[in-house]
Amino acid sequence: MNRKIRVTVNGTARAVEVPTYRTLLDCLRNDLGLTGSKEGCGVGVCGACTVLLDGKMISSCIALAVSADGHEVTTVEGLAGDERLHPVQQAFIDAGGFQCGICTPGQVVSAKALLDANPNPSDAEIREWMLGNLCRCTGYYKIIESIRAAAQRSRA
Amino acid sequence: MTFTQECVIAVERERLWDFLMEVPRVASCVPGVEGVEAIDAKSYRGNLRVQIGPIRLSLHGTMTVDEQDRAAWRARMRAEANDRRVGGGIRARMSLTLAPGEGGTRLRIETDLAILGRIGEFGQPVIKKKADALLEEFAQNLGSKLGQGG
Amino acid sequence: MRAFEYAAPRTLDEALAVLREHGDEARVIAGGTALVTMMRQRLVSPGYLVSLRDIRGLDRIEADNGGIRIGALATHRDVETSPLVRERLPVLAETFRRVASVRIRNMATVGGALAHADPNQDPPVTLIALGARVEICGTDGRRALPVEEFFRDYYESALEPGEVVIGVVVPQLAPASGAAYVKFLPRTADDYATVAVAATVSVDPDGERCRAARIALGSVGVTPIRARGAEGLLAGQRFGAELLRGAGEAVKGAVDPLSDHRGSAAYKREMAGVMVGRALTRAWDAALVSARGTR
Amino acid sequence: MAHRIIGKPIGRVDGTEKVSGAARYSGDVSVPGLIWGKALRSPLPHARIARIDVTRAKALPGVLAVLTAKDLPGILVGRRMFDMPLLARERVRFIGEKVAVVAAADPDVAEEATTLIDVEYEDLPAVIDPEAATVAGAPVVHDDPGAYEGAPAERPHANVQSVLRFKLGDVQAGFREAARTFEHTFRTQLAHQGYLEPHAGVVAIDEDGRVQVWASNKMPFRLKELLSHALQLPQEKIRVNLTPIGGDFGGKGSLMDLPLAYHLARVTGRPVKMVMRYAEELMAGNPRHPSVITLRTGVSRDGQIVARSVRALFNSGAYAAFKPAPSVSLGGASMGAGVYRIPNLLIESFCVYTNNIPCGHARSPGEPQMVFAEESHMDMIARELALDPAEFRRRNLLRDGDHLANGHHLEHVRAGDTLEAALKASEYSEPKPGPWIGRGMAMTHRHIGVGFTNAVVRLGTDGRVTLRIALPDTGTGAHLVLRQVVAEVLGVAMDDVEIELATTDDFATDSGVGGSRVTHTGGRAAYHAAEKLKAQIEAEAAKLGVPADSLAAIARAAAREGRTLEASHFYDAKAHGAVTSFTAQVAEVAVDPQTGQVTVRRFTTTHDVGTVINPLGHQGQIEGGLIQGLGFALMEEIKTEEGRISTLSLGDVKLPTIQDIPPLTTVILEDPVGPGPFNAKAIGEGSISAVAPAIANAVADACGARILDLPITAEKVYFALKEKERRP
Repeated sequence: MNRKIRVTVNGTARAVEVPTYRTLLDCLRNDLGLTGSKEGCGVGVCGACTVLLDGKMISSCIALAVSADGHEVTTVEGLAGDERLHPVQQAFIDAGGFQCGICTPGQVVSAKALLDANPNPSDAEIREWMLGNLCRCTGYYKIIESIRAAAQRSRA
Repeated sequence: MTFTQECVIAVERERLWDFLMEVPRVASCVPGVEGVEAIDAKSYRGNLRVQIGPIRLSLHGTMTVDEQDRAAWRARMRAEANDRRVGGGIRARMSLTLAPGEGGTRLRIETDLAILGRIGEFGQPVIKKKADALLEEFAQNLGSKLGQGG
Repeated sequence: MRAFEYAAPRTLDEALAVLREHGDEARVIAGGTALVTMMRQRLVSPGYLVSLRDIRGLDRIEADNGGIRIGALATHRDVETSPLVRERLPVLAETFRRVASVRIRNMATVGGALAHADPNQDPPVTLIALGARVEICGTDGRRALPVEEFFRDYYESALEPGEVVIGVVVPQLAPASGAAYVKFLPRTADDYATVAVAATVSVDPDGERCRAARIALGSVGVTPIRARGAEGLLAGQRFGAELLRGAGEAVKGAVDPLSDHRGSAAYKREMAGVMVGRALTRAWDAALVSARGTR
Repeated sequence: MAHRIIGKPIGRVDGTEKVSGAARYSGDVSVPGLIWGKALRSPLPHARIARIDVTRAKALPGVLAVLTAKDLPGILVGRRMFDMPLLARERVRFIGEKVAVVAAADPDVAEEATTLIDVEYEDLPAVIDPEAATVAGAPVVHDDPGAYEGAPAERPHANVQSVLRFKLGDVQAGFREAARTFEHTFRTQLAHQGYLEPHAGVVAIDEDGRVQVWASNKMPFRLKELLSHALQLPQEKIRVNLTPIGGDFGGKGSLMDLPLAYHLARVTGRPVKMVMRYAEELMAGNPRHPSVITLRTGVSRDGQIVARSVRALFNSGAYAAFKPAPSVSLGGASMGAGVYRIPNLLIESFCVYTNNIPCGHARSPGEPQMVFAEESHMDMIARELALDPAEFRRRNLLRDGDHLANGHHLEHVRAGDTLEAALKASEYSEPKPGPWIGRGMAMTHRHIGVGFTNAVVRLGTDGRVTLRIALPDTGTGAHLVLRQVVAEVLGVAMDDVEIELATTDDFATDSGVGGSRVTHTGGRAAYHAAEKLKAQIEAEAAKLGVPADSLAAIARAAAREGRTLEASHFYDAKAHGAVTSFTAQVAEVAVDPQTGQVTVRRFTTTHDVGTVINPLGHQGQIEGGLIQGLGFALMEEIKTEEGRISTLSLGDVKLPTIQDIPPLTTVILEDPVGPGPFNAKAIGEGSISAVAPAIANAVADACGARILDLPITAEKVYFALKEKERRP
């Protein structure tokens, strides 16, 4: 019960044949070789698998690959431009917004979506938007600082 | 997890006892049970179909009567059943006691139920609730069947 | 997950036909947050999946007879951010905002969540308090029923085989009325409620007595419930601590919670009483503001 | 001495890879021909395996191998005590124990095949409760644990894995001296480390028989030794390749599924990847031990502690295999003495076998449990004595020259300074802003880790420096610290030092990551290697007559003569007991009297530390540990019912979210006396353990409810308040 799907991933059109039961996350990681998105909890709670589907954050671990057919997916690998990190990525480095890094792809994808939607978020807005991205290393303080710094940098 | 159900069935103790000790007939009072057949004098096999929300279980297994003590009006049995599709099963130990009750016989069923494997990932509280409801229905069916003079 | 057939029809009729054809083996998928999770856990293994995502027009949120009609495919985030909802029924936007995280709200649909019939969800509680109706469509036609009658048991709804939820219609609040949703989260901010209460209160023109109230609770049993007993106590009464205590006691008697990781049945029962008081107080305050506005 | 680079808040060296998704964790490793392994686990806590039938599983299209214990050698594995089979043989001892393993090219097919394996079990009586496990006649989990390799000799009961004892003075005599004696019992919950990367590993067997391993394991050399033992292969046949680790917190030091991946690779001839689902992590990871701890303290008339006895029972579950310490116990038990001078002390700690999930190490193994008990006990005594808890602590704090429970003599004791700084920063003595608000404090201290580490420093012809190490990156920022150390010594810019990761082929041994050791051991190895290289550079410069900072020219000159300027150092840190780091924390909480809900309004954490090498990373360690402590205090719990874990997802085991963190004040007391490079100490395990007792003490202060068992849920506080109403 395989199906051929066409997905634009990080701006590139891709066609891939997958079993219907393939999650979008496994499709990205195993079929397309994009291992930046991670599987943590596997039930949509931790956010390590966050990608953008048509610009909106989703949990790719509980999305079927077939449901992305004809849509656009942005993963962490698609954030940086040529040779240059996205301001959110740079801010996470400068402000210590990660440690082990396993949740970081999901964090930066979510933070990018936040700043796209709201370039000047308050701390409360950052906390509300980022609620679904768990981090076990940082205690979140520096994630908030990173997003604040990225917002500031984008405004400058 | 353990539960206790009690109900009064409007028949005398001897009649209820005799009914209860005939496993295939009793099993027909359990909602969802089908195809019960004897393996030997003490054990039986059969299926239990049960739906817990979106999860449909088809449990296939055995039941063994470990003790029938008519003098004490007590019987013990155990059931083991598995669902292949979901990957998991149940184990239950049940103890039935009969005592005189107002207007009939008081049946007390004590159950110690274990949920095995993946089924448990759905959430034990729900399953407990379901099992509770199932046993309650069983007691009702029993009552009505015997009440009908069955 | 186990292998299954997948169809993504473009019309509702087509979807219904596929559902009828495949009977018990088929399941409807919309946002998939609940279904795919259970499929991954192998608790549910449908042979056929019918996706509603490609059906046009099912995601509309529109004005309807002074109230709002929300299409089944609208996501939780759509409802939360809808200017129409925010303007006419801010309590509904607020309720949807309390569901999980933005990411899950982007995925989960209104119809999918209703059909999932999980008694721990937020939206059904407020929908019941607001007197909303679910619209259901099957091959034999359409029907609608109050949300409070839609939930039948743990994860079981009134949907018949072959039927799908196509929308929910929420009436506007009566004049001089207020509504509130209170979600009690004693553990983490992203949890399901330990107890959730939604209440609407209408005040008399004098602003001292309660004309009518509706109260609904979630996470207190196998379905979300409406607390009619407590509602009855409130009608025509003067608002105050005494009345709230009475309502709380009535609710405690009406709920039948399950003990789980979010609290024991005994604790949830107590909290149902406390949260009803809080929800009524907030709804009352909002009703007074509304009454002043109308005067 | 002023430093150029040490003490600067520099961002992460591995940053680009991690923020861009390029970092390859072990679960991301892909090699040609890769297939997937999945395990079938026991549904019963204790049972005899009567029969296993794999026929149907093997017949499933796509299945490449199905293995059960009879296909494997009867090896027992462990980190110190070897008591765990690769797959259950004859008997299962906990729900989640692996019974069979399947390989298939598609992970979903492998998973499907596990459901087609038929296992017939015969129930055995199970023992779930650790207190019940040690009474006479209790069901025995292992028939003869003393026979296991690495088993401690002392065994008062067949279900006791290990006994750990600390003694000072004469405890009985001490109690006779006491004017008053207090005794309290505390309990702590089963808790997962909470790393978001489940255990993952890839095993590939090269054509020449070499076994290549990529694993989420922080001790590559120990892993090689353990694999050599488990696979019955010489060590040189095994190569562990280093990958970043997605969170460790003590949990990533065991073999986990690697031996099974090897055997699947062996029988299929394909590389095998095994990744645990998070549900498997929660039922069969190696979580933090639950505990039952009783403290008894004798106090003199003037509020001095004169004697203390402590009895700790740690529920270790079905196997001792996950504990790495030679004692097969939890060193945190020694914290029963707290940060106090206790002349007469007896601590006895027991790790107990039960038919539960086997427990292992978690950040500060044993300490959050013991410090919760000990520091709650301290406050309860202070309250009974009508003393301010700060004052009671002050009277008993450790001082220079005092002994720790483990016999170490202490120097540079800053317990008092740390406490006073915390009290000041938290405004502990100020009036409280309202009713139902309370403040509570707790203290702890932690040693600086020891071990042995290699470093090779090489000067490239481009003038850049390469630091070669075999320490995996678990996310603590250690690689950055090591880079800073090298840059400082050699006088080069940070960007001119890069890390090159070695494999286990490249050094003889290395103790790896863990136990707050890397800044110390790795830092000193890097420091000495860099010093040696510096000497070489200076000698070359003198020979060439160029300034010593003309690094590229010096390196090129050496290269022309066929030489590479390179220096290595193997640093073996011996136990350094004289210096520890003190922590004092103050929580301010509000309790909702109607619901029992506890809100942490503000939190103050104060640390007595050595030289801070990287303030950004240092603070990150404090914050991360603290929020783990907060989760342990208020939210997290793996719930079990008769050995069955009922919280099998992160939707049920709640880790703190970004909205659950309190406003935080950090106070750093820097005192350059540590054994690490530039007199650094350790920080990774300093902030976690005192959080729960600080909050428990604050809750008691706010509302009078004393919670003796973690986590402090709203429900527990609510019913404690009800109880108080009933019996004031």
